Amino acid sequence: MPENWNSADMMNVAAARELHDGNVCLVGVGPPNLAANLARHTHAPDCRLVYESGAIDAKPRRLPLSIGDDDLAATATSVVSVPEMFNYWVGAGRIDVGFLGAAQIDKFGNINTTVIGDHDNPKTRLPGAGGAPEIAANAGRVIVIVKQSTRTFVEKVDFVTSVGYGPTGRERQAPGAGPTLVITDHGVLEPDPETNELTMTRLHPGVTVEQARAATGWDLKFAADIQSVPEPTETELDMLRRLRAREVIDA
Amino acid sequence: MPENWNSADMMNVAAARELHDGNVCLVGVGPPNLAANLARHTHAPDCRLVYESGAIDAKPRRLPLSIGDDDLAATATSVVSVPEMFNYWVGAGRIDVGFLGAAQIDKFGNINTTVIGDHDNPKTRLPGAGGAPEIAANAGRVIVIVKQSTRTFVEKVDFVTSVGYGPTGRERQAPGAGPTLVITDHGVLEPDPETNELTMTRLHPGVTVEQARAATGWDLKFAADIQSVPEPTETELDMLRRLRAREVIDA
Amino acid sequence: MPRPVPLDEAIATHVHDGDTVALEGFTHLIPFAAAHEIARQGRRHLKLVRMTPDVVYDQLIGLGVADELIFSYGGNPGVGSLHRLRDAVEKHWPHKVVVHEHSHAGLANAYVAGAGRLPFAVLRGYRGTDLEQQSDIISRVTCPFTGEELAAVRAVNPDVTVIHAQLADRAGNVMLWGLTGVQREAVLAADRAIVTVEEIVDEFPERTGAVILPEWVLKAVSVVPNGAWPSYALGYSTRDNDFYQQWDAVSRDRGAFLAWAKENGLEAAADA
Amino acid sequence: MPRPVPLDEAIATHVHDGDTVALEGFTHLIPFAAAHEIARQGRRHLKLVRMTPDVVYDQLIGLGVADELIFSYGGNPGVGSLHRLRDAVEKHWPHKVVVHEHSHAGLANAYVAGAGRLPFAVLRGYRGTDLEQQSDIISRVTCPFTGEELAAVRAVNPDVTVIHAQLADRAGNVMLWGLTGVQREAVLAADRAIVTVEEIVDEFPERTGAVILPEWVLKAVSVVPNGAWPSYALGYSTRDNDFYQQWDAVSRDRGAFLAWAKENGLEAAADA
Repeated sequence: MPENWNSADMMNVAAARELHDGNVCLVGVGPPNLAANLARHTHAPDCRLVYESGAIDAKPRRLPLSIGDDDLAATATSVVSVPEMFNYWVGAGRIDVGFLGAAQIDKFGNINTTVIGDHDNPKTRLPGAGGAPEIAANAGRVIVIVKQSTRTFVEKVDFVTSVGYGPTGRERQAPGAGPTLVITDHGVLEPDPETNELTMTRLHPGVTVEQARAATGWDLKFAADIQSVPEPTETELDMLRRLRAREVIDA
Repeated sequence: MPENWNSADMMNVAAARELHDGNVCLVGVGPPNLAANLARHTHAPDCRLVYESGAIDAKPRRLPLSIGDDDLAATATSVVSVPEMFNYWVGAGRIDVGFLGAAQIDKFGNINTTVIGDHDNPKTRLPGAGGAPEIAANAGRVIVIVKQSTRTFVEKVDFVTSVGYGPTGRERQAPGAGPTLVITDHGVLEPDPETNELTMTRLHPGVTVEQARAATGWDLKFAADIQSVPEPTETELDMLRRLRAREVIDA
Repeated sequence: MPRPVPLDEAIATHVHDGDTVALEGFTHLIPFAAAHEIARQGRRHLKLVRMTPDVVYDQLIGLGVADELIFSYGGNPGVGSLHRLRDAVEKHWPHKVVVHEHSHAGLANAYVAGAGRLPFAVLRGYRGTDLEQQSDIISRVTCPFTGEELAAVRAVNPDVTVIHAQLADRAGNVMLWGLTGVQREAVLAADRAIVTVEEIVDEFPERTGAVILPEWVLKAVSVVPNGAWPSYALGYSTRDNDFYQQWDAVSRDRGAFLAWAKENGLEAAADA
Repeated sequence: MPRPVPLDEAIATHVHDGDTVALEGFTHLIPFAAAHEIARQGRRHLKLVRMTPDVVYDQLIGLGVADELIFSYGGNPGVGSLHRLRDAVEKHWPHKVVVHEHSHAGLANAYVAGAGRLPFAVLRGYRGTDLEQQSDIISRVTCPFTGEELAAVRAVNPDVTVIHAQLADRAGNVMLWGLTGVQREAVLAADRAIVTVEEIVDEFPERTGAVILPEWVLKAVSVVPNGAWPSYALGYSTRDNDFYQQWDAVSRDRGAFLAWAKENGLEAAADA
């Protein structure tokens, strides 16, 4: 791995590249926030950022720390109530791209952000659902951003917070297409067109098949024509640094 | 009947008197609009007028011609959307007093404002339901304002637009108390505490029991201790005239 | 959203024969100019949706544009009947119009469900009324927690919704204020939305109670000053109550109505 | 509504042991000062409701105020875990807190149903998730028109809702703007509502996106400048992101937390 970027940078850059001009993107805290703003400040200046706090078409001048930063309301085209956001915008299918995180994910893209262990007596209490279940159900495309490890990539999630393709990959009934991409620090997984099993289709520069397999808690499949993700450009890395430094950036 | 007022004046004045300071009143077009504003400009300056168009605490400077006059939004404490008005305010039971009109009303306070004749092939197509069914169901007290005649006071309404006490007076299930008063140009009717049958409890000055009976399409009952409605005061009549002339009045 | 387009182009592109069309605006901001353009272009067999048909649909119905009507209050507010609506329902002139009727609460919630792309909405109402006989649009559901039975209404999702607003900005975002009625829901429930506006500004002013609709939920914006007349646009005009009162006489009589249509270049549409 | 009252009087009068209490504000306008007053007065056995428990409920839970929690996202936004919440759920310190959890869409709609005094709300969500195992608050209903099965959530109707807002006027009407979250619904769903405000003005300014709540749906208004700190009030303050980040260290350790409670006059409440 080169010296001027690391696997977390690559993960964020790869996620940003999936967002295109005109896309309406529901942005959550953490990596999705970074990826969406990176896209807006590089190749997709006309992507539309929607924050579940109610800000539609937010154009934050610097990276917001929370989804409720004052800059979001101040720069949005429209600010709506939280019920309206979930009923008229998320639930109605007006979101083209939803980014989600995960504490655990299984081979059919089902996600746990609720508990490790038993729900009523958990080993680890996680934050919970937030906007994820309805984003997972209703966004046109769902992109999961998560670091790959045997702790997160598990055979069976302890709790299904958000449905991907269901327990056997064939139970999805929701309007959106489901998790079409899972972007990790190792590469990119996509559901197999037949079985919906998450399959590694791209590897980040310097990552090997063996490394990816070792970081996965199930017997990971790889695409026959596995591709390599182009490494981050100077432009991408520069903007990533400026966003992380919370510089004020003109759109 | 004296020369300076007529039965329509008396009807409006009697309706206005039922509105008290602090009451939240849902105001519709026509006589309710006149009665509510009369109350606000005479004995009940602190009654709260809500218009189904979305204006909460409207303080119109002159009598609005429609429930959507610009003065309503301009003087309201808050203006809400029509869905919010019906869901969070009317349906939630936040209205103390709802005034309703009627093309037909039966002895159990059931109201028709939809059609005379058959619904699909009506003799007369009336305006329809508007806000009435939910006001009738959910307002704390419902006051019906209607001129009394054998055409309007019927044994059975052609179409139940708004439910009073149901077909036999015993079917009411809604949260509000139902039509607690029916104010006509002849006097005032109230539901019998036992049977819910509308019973004449007060007569306007100069109106006889015989006249009221003749203006009713069922065998009208009268309270044993039937009262006389006090005639309009000069203050009431003066304000009624100014409202009808659409004078600008300081609250 | 494209740059603002002329109204005739917006209507020609987006409103087709047989469409379900909602023109919304609760007394305030009624899109009369757009309605006349729909009639002028000779649209037929529309299923019209509006909480308060008002004079605007009385005109369209008299001009033969509509086969069906979904509504909740069909009067001329503060004046009396809508005579063209009555003539169509009672006497089938210029042809029969089939009505589907709600209460205000019912139709408002049908738009709410439509805006959320839900098939139905729940409300406290209707129970025991004869409106429930329209079982294709009004039904009941039982609360799975309490067992209480409540009313349900079928969602309304117009093919096209048309509204009038005060402002658009250069990007095509739209702002309306004052009594904003059910316009947000009607626009978001529609497959395609057209907005006529009083004017275009560089930046929206601060306005309490304003609704802002982003350009990407709209198909067309047209600048039509006074496009709500004889209704009004708060801050730009006041309601022409005289017109509403005079309409009573015009609409009472088929001949007077046809003369009005001719005078206003709408006679081609009045083919009854 | 009475004239503005001191906050301690408002809390003493309206918040009782065992109440279901919602303190709302989605990142913005979180009523921290009112929360601290509730703790200071030693309230116990509360059923707390909030979409995002945030640091405000982390504090109350650590102080032993709550027996139950209804929520939808229990993290320290942009920072990490809510350690007091985790300690209560995982280790029962200072005592066990029973959680009832929704998605944001679910809890938002539970407030919507509560504001409309409906027993439940319908939404597109939850299906196939393990959240559905909480069948006392999440269930399904079938559309009577299409046969489609949808999610249903039980209404939330707090005994008391507390919010922070920018302004009240002399009559006690309240105005808030910026991200207004679910506050309108939380107030209208409650039996009693308390509002802390930055200041009182003679007349409200024009503000796009403002929510105005009439005084007659409120029980008490208290003037508490900066009452949302370390959250913020748009136009008055900015979010104290440093405090949110520092909270992580304070809350990780029971001793550090108890020291914080003592420093802030909340030690009487921390009786664990």
